[in-house]
Amino acid sequence: MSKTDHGVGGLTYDKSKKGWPNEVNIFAALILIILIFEALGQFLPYMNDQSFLFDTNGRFDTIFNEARLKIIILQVAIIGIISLGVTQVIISGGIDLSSGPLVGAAAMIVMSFAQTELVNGNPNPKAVFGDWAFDLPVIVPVIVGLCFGAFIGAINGSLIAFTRIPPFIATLGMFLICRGIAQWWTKGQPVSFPTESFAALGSGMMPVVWFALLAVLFHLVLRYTLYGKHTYAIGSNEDAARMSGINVKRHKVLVYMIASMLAAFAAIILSSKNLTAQTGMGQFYELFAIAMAVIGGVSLTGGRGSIIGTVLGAMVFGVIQSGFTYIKLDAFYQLMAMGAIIISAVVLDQWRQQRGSSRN
Amino acid sequence: MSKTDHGVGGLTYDKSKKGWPNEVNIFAALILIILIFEALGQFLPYMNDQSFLFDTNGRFDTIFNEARLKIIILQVAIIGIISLGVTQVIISGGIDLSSGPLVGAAAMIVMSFAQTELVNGNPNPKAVFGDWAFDLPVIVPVIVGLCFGAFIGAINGSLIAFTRIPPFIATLGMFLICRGIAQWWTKGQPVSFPTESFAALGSGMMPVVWFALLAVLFHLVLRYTLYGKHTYAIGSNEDAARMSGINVKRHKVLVYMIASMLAAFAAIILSSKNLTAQTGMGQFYELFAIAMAVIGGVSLTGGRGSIIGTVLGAMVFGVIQSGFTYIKLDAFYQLMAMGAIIISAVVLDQWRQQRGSSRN
Amino acid sequence: MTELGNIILETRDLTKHYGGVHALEGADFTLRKGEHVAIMGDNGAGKSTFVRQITGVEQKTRGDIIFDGKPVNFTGPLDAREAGIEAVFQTLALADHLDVPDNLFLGREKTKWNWLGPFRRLDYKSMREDTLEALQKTGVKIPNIRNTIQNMSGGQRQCVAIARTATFHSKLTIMDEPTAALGVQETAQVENIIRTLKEQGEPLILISHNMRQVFDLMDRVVVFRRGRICANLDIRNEDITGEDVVAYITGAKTQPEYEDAA
Amino acid sequence: MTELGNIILETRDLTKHYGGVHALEGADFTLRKGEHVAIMGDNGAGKSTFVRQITGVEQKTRGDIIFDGKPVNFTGPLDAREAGIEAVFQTLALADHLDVPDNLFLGREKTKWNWLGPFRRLDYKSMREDTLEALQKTGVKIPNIRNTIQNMSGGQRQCVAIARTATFHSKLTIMDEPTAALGVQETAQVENIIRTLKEQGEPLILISHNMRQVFDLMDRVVVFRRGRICANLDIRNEDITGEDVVAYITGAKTQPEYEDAA
Amino acid sequence: ETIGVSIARFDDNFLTVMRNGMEDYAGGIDGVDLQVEDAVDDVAKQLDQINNFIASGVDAIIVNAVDTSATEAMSQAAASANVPLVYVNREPVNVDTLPDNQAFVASNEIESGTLAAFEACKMLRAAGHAGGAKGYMLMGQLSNQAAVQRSKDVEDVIGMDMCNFITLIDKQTAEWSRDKAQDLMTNWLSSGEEFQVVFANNDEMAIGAIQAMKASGVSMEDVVVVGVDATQDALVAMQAGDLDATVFQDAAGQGQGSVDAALSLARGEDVEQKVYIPFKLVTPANIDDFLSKN
Ligand SMILES: Nc1ncnc2c1ncn2[C@@H]1O[C@H](COP(=O)(O)OP(=O)(O)OP(=O)(O)O)[C@@H](O)[C@H]1O
Ligand SMILES: Nc1ncnc2c1ncn2[C@@H]1O[C@H](COP(=O)(O)OP(=O)(O)OP(=O)(O)O)[C@@H](O)[C@H]1O
Ligand SMILES: [Mg+2]
Ligand SMILES: [Mg+2]
Repeated sequence: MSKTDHGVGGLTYDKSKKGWPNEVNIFAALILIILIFEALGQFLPYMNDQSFLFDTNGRFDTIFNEARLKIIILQVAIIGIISLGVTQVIISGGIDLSSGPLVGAAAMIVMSFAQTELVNGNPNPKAVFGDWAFDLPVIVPVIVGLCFGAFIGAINGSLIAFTRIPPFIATLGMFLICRGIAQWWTKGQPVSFPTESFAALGSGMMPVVWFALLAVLFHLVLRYTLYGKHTYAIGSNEDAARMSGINVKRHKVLVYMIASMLAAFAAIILSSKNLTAQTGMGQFYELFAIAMAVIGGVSLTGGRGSIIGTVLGAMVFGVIQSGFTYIKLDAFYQLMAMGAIIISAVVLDQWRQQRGSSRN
Repeated sequence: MSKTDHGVGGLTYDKSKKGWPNEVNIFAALILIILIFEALGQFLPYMNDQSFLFDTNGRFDTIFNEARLKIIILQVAIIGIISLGVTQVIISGGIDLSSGPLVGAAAMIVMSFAQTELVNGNPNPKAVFGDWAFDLPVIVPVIVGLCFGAFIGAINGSLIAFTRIPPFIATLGMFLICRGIAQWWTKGQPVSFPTESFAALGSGMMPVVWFALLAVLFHLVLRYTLYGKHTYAIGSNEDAARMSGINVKRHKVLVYMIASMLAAFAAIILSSKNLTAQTGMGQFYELFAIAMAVIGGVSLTGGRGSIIGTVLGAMVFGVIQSGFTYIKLDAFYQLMAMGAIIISAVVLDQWRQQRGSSRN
Repeated sequence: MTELGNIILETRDLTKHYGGVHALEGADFTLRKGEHVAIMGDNGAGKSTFVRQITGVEQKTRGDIIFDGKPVNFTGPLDAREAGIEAVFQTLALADHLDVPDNLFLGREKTKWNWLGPFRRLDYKSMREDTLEALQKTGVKIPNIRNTIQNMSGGQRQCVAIARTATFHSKLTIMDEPTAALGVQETAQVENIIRTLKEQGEPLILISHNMRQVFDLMDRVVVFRRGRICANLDIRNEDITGEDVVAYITGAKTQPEYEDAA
Repeated sequence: MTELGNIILETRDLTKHYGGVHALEGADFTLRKGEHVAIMGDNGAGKSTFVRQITGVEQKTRGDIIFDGKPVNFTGPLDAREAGIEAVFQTLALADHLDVPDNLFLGREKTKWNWLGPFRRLDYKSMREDTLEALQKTGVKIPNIRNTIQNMSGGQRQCVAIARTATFHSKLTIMDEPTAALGVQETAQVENIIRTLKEQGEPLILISHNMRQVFDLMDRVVVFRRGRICANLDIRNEDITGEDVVAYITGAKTQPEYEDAA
Repeated sequence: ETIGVSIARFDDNFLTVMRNGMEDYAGGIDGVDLQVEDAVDDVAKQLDQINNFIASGVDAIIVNAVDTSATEAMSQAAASANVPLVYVNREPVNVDTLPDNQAFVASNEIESGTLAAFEACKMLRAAGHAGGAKGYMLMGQLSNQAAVQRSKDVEDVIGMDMCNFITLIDKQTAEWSRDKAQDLMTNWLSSGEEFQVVFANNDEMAIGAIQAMKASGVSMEDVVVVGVDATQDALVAMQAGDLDATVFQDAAGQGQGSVDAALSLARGEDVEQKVYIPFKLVTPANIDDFLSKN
């Protein structure tokens, strides 16, 4: 019954057998998938001994194939940013289906405040507003976008917190509303030709930089702040959180606002990267953002998960997508293989977890 | 402490205040929505005193606008059939995202066994197989479709039951796999020109007939059979169900199989109704099927809901869709209004339920 | 018993119906400052329901609650806690996926950098130390407090919930069957905690089925039967035995003031 | 104690580790036919863990279980129940959204039209009648058995779980703190149920913190401490007092056979 | 008069131009109301929309078919309610057996992919690659008919004797989207294989590919990129010398034609039952003719 660092006595407690953190599994799965692609590259007859990650053609100065490493992260950075928010929503016991359509709507709105006046010397053929909206400082579209995200998130959160309807329904409704907004904004016309300073936000590897910065920020927030602790507590047992005096309603509104602002920020980066905004942008992003989080170990029943896991989950998607192009898999097989890999990744993780505490 | 029909004494129990069943709310919401559309028809200036449900132009023999009544149900009958299965899955504590893509895949497969040899006297331009697959008896495509559904459902169910991955992930994986199968089957080409007997399955009001029959059947099954009771028990507390000796794994496989077979049956009716099958069929059906169930009072946390509720939920969608066309709402506003109505319907229902037992 | 200013909690005609079930009917209850009162009664007699109304967990059907001299209308447990009521609920209210310190400090975490608002930093180290101390008081043994609550035994969970209430000072403490799942030693420790509260003059409502415990620790017993209060027994001063209390519980006896509580 | 054929349950070196937590270490335990044995011990001593291993709710880390003469390896609680073990778990295992009859008959519903396989019809009426009868035995009061379990009080829930176990005959009954949340009357009724089982010669394992209850009802006490068995006391025949048992629980005493269980 | 319109997909840029063409045109005629609905690429939904129009008593219906092989059921539904029906943009399968009060104003999708691919073939020859050229193809969603058809057109063209010097290294779907096309192209570039041509099922994907190539430092002089649709963004890219060819389809014109046909049918006037609107190839040489059109 001696006072130790980790407990107040009782049973024998063997600290060395604590079991490694969940994230290690996902990392292992990631490595496994990479190895499989490397192996396929070696054995498939039509691959001419190419390597997946290494530079066999001597095109770069490093031993790695830099272009591949970059695209692996680049192509998931934007959904990854959304996934950071979705992770928080899911940990709090909710779900957000509206993030995909929100990207579409936010992109349309943002881009119409980021247009430039002259394109190749001609007047901008896609102008949404009058002259006043041309060549605005880059901060304007960014603020507009974040405010729009905050607004949608506040509605989501308030509906869920105050009327207590299931998050699935609130955000499904918002899904439809955001699609409506996206199409209504310009009656379906794409919005293009942004200013150079706006285009710089998402050009090159900038999406990856944003993703990394935001991931670190929210890792710290979830792990070390009151906001993080309350998010886990609410997801773990909402009644308990309420009875313990946490302001559950206000907290939920905050969580959904942060998630929607992250999605709106993703829309800013996405439209900047593509130099255009279209109503259909962001389709299925909500599903992939959720899938990344879940592959990363976030539990859909709430209370469990981490940003590190989600980032690794995003990497799994990046590797898979690059890998498929690398081995030149047909589109239909890609879909099937993607489905199979998502399932296997989670099965693997589940299986490892169960070994620890093997209730049946 | 006298032995009565409803309890073994204790507190005063006032049977008259029992509170009406949940379904009554949804029915009330349905009536409310219809009345709103009738009122809009009267008051909107451009509507020329048209009526939503009544025949003001003397186009039919009855006092109702028959065409409207028919299309209200007809347009939701097929998703309604899927929703019957989804309802069971959700009650059992799961979710099925794969039903939409399953419809696409099943339709492609079914239709390629239902093709006719001659189209307007010319050979069928969309033939998938050789001569042997032409003009098969109608039972062949139906059986093939149901078997395919059962197969997919068995995989879903087994993954969820045996590997214990979240249903969201298992069926999201299957979502991608089924989309892959649909596209791979004919490399994206639509399959058309079914035999007359196959076309009869879904022609005219037949989808409604199937929907009604299946709804009655599964209402009885969920309410009065062992299968139904165990479905509710597992959704309510899976651990308790397991400890009570219910074979939870086998039961889950059964639930997912039934759900997928219903989705496959919906695919049969759908392709028959449209006289064609194409890979994109069934897009978003999974979301609407879930929304119908939830509007009908099925709880996404499992254990609560009913087929009657789901049927009413389906009717809400039918009325909304018809009503929008009736008041000539623009497509973007339709999306927004649909989102708003879904949310309001559930808010209304939630609000009524909370009055009974008003925990905060 | 009605000296004004001396009363910390009073309820008048407090009533709660769940649909047709009359779980609590016209409860008139008073608690003086520093007094320790036990609530006893059959299973399903409405004891926990009574607690849920006082703590704002549920909304009452009718009646008034006067706390610390002011009529109150708590819209949620947050209000009640802010007013100074601490409760150990029968359902414990613990977050399954969090560890012991997190649960102990749930809702009033120790933080640093408070200018960061909701994003202020948690002071894990200090919370961990305080947790070990708080747990010592309850006498429970927990091999690893970093383990999540879902992996704790029934008694360990209960001790965490009790430690939480005992750690923070309050104007009124309510405990709903706190020792139900506890072992012999742990029960003794919790009874010590209650004695300490008595010495400090903090009022307490204890729900318990344990006659010995009630007679050892409490000043007064209020008996609930079928949703109504049927007796108010001053066990410190009057000559009342356990058998008497049981008679009130089972309905063999009813105090004259409460006759309508058939 | 080792007469072969006379033993209904035996465990050898039964052990369960949760990660680094050694919740149960090398438990050797025997139960004879018709014998009623109590398991006592501190909170977190591993009592419930022991029950979860025997009933197949969890998979043991190592050790053997011999039930009714045969070594068994239950992969789930379904297996254990089919073998004839009935248990009231500490967590009760009730389905929150179902009503009382549904919970009572969960997993062995009365049905009609059995040729329909999984789709056979439930016999609601007969289950309802049997439920009222079973509840009378526990003495609990429930105003409306059609109400869902989530709306029941702690004691009502416990009584439903006990009624469930008591209604069906079995080769071995296990109760994990069955009377923890029960009132005075209900506790007496449940103790009557246990007496009836004794008269019928059905063996029982009772986990309880209630010394009086154990001495009133049981033949033998097995004490757990820190995951190990530390005493095996024949309270019917030997001269053992409550204080002795407490001494074993707290670690003041240890039986010589179990010395290694420091 | 009220005309009900069902469009295959609101998210499609080309169809948006067509839709806006219809609305602008109808808005200029007194007493004509358009009720436009989005079929979100769902055949079944489209059929339901037609039935809803019938229930609301519209005077005529215009359909931009999601799936041209599903038009049989639509024709039946309209004919049995005696409501005139006009197909627009996509040629229905039952084009030869249309009832009297039905018509279509459409283009032949086979032309579009073929025109672009053949132009690319000619450009490659002109650039001296006749000895062999490699390329990639970006396809639209495989659930979409235009994607399937345009991809097949490309394969047919490079199967011709004159163009069989072109081989496809890989073809993948980028789902019509610029973003997916960027990622896909970057993935291809990371394998380091040389290529001379990129076929895209639409301009958006062509632009995405161009953005990816430019970001990786590929010179747009050396690669032939062709798309379909002649959107504003594409024409701007062509002016900048990035895009080499695209195909123009008179979206607004088709929209207007379909409204005219629907109105005539509703008034019981005679109309031509089949109106083909041809595709036109757009290259830097004739780009000025198209700048103000789509
Ligand atoms: N939400 C609810 N809906 C309907 N009935 C309820 C609800 N909550 C409690 N009840 C009923 O109210 C009665 C009183 O319940 P309560 O929990 O107050 O009992 P209790 O006195 O605390 O019993 P115990 O000693 O078993 O904890 C019980 O009959 C219970 O079934
Ligand atoms: N799944 C698990 N993971 C980790 N530790 C666990 C798990 N389940 C139980 N434990 C630990 O094992 C020990 C024994 O728990 P158990 O539930 O058997 O105690 P108990 O003797 O039944 O106590 P009580 O009298 O409080 O019910 C406790 O310290 C508990 O924290
Ligand atoms: Mg209680
Ligand atoms: Mg225990």
